[in-house]
Amino acid sequence: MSPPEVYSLAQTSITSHAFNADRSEVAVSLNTKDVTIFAREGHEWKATETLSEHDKIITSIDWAPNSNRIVTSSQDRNAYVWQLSPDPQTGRMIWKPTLVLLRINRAATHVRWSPNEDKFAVASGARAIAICSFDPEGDWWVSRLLKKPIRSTVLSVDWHPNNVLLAAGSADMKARVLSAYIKDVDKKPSPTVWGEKLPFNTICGEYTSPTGGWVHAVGFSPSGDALAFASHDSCITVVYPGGPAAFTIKLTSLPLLTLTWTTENSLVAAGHDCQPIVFSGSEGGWELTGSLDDPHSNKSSGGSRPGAPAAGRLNSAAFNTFRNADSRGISSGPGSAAAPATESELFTVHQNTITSVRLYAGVPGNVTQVSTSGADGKLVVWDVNQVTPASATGLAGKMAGLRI
Amino acid sequence: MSNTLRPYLAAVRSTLTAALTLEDFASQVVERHNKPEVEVAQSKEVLLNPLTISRNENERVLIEPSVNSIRLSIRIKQADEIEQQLCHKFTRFMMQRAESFVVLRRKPVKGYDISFLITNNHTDSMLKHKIVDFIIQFMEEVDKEISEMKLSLNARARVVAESYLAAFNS
Amino acid sequence: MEVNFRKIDIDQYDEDVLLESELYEPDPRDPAQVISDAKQKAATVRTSLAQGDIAGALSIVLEDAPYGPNVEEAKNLTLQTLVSILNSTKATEISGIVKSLSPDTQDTLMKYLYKGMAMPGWGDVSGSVLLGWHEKLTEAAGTGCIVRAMTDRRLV
Amino acid sequence: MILLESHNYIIQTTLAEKCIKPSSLDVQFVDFDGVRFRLSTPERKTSLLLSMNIRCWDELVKYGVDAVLRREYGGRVKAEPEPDYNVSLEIDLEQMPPEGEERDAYIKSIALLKRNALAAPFELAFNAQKELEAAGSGQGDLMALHYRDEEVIYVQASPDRVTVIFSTTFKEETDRIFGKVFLQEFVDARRLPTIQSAPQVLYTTREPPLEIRHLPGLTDSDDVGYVTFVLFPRHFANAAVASSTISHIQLFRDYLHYHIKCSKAYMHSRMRHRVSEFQKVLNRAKTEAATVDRKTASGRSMTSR
Repeated sequence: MSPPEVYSLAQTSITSHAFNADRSEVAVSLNTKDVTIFAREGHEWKATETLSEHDKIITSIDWAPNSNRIVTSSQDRNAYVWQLSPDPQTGRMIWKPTLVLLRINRAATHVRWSPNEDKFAVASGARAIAICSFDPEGDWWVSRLLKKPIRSTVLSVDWHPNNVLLAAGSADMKARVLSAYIKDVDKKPSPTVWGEKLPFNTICGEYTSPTGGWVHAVGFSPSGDALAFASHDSCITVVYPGGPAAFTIKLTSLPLLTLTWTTENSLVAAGHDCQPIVFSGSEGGWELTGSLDDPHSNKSSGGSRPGAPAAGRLNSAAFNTFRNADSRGISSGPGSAAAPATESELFTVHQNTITSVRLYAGVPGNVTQVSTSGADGKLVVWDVNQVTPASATGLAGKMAGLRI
Repeated sequence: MSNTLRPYLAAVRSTLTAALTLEDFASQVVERHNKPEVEVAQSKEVLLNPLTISRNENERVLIEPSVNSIRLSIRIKQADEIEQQLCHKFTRFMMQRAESFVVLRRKPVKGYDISFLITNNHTDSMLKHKIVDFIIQFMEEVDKEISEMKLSLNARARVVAESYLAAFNS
Repeated sequence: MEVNFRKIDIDQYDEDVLLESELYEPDPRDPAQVISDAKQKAATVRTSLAQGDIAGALSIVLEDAPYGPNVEEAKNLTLQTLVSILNSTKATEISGIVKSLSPDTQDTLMKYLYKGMAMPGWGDVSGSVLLGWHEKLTEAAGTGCIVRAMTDRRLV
Repeated sequence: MILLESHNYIIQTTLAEKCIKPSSLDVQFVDFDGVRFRLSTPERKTSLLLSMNIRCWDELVKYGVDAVLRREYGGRVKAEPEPDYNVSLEIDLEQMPPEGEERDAYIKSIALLKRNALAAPFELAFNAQKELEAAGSGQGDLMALHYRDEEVIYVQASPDRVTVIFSTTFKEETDRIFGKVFLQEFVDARRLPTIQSAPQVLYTTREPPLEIRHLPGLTDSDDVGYVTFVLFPRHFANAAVASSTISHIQLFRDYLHYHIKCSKAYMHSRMRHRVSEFQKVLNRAKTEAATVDRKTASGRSMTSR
């Protein structure tokens, strides 16, 4: 049993993270307008580079494994594609930004490369999704907008393995499957369970959770034949259009914000509850299996803040003790009276909302490890097979039945 | 603790925990802006149903959730004119210091004595469950503080009156 | 200068704006049907209560509870019926009863508890009874159930 | 200090000092109820002039203040007061009694100038009561003393009692409510066996008591309170008791407001403490980064809000 690998990258919130192909580097946004690239050095991560071009908070990062390009989206309404190329003066390899004309007038909220890495989709607050593809003649990225029938901010997107279909979750309570077919880029796709003829902007499905809630995360199963989405009503829904059926699991815990499939029959999702939760099932039904986090093994709460020491020359243990007593009214010495009885502690690895869960090791359909990052500044790698059963964690989710 | 105070605070705690599920959300209405949606209220779909938790007509909490911010307003128990005045003084004293109480709103929502505005910036930079602790502790202590202030006022008044009148005996 | 045009709510002419009515599926029943259903349920509930079947009574009243506009009368009747069930339940039995309810029924019950608390002093609504139920229901159905009371636009 | 003292501390200390080491002097100072004093040496170092300005002097003259002051201070009262003042006392330091109790008493009596001036209507009323009691019926004149801008003391003698009514205004809502709490305690305190011999106290807000209801120009407002003290003959049975009763009752209004102010100050310090405790609880929620001391370019600490 290997415990999860926990790295405290920062004291601030991590809004997004993306690893490179061999997992030796990770690009993160620390709730700022810059991307920081960390490189692995033994058991530590060292910040090596900063990509600065955006002028508002970066909302999402994706790193294409094969073409080694990074795409970033930001609340400044722009997206940049970053590519390693030699500096004309020094000859050193640097990340060179290319601005993408998205043609949207509100924040860009989420970005993902398509499986073939020849397109990417940018979700936005302009009630639209920009599908960007490279135009070799103009030497730029051109964007086409998916607009109808989106009625509110798009919060997340996910590509179907066929490089054509796109799932989108938005604040108008809907999860949708749309066609992002671009004539010059895509070959004519073969028919799928979602439909046969798929011109650009075809709506192949529109789903909602019965108790409402913004759709925070969407994800196609590895085969692309099923769609899972997490909504703000603390529900996760798995849709089988071929079935046709949708399974909704009502959680007893807080809403989920992010999800990733690990096999055709299981997925990991995480969010405001601060722990990655495992669901499994098939066309016959779905259930909550358990958590990757074992709250009982983390008795020493992460709230004691080990991790990166705070900067400053006055940072001795004694100084901190007195400073805490002064500003927080906490006497932390052993044997001293504990904090008041109303103090609560979280016994999870993440001490704040998890905003992103991504595939770390394995291939789609057979994922062995996932990585999570969250508002507590931690990056954690989990073994997906070490599931603490739901009964031991107090988690529960009941299937609210099958809807046809 | 009286037996309805505990479930009251428990209900506020669980409701607040459920509402503190905020995320960064750029305005859909104004370009390149990021505003507390619960305050601007221009996009219906990002506002959630407001919930009230009440012990009785005079003690209640209103939680108004939205995608990136929540407003929590408290009506503090005021049994008489004295408690009313003390409560007013106390909440005003705090609200004048709203700058250091980052989550405090400078004005209470109508019908309530004090309001807090918690945004995703607060839940990102602070631990959510500790913010909940703060609100609960505030609710507990503010009642206690007001009754203690009232007691001390009465005690002082008694000593003052007795000493004055006793002096006529000499 | 004429400034009245500033007071015009231009958003109502914006075809992109999302209307309240688009945020949820309307109740397929017409208002007259809804009120007659509610009256019928109130009668059934009285029978169940007489037999001491509280979980059954709750399931009846919470099933297909009225929601949406134009059914205020049915909503109030349902709340009144529900409050009568809640008030007549022994505190020690609440925990077992809420656990036996289906997730959908739990969600609807939560909505009604908040509705009741927003109307202190209305009818037989008692803050301490509602708080007692709220505590037990939260133990059984979690904060997720509360989140759904916030997200579900089908207001009871 | 719970009870207020009726003599003026500045007069007392300054005189004591000047007796030992005379020097030229010109000071102006104030006492309760807007009373102004001036202590100076217009001619020579050993001859001090103490002048007092009091708002209701004209009324006091009607109630015999001249006689009272002449009784207390004899020839030291100057026939012509200093301009801008109502009364002046001449104090010759060379005529002072020798150091010791005698001199202290002498100085104290001068420090009681304000008290003595304000005693005039009370003395008048006490005497009137004796006459009415002998006559068996009748009612003394209602004496009004506009000792502050909006506040008045009324004194009236009856055959069996002397009624003293204070009208007082509360400028702030808090003062009004606190005042109510205090006044209620004055009413209730008399139930204690130890202070049953104290004067009876009644109070009303807005509604003036019967004795003065007929007067024109009473303010009709919630901010006005009326406190009635009923003094029985035992409260002025002999000169010593009467004198202590007068000293005491004169200061009632100042005593009340002084303690309301003290209570407010105490509440303020309590709130300050409680709010700083709340601040600490909120700080516990902040992660380390939020509380780390950030430095500005000049090296000063930035206060994180």
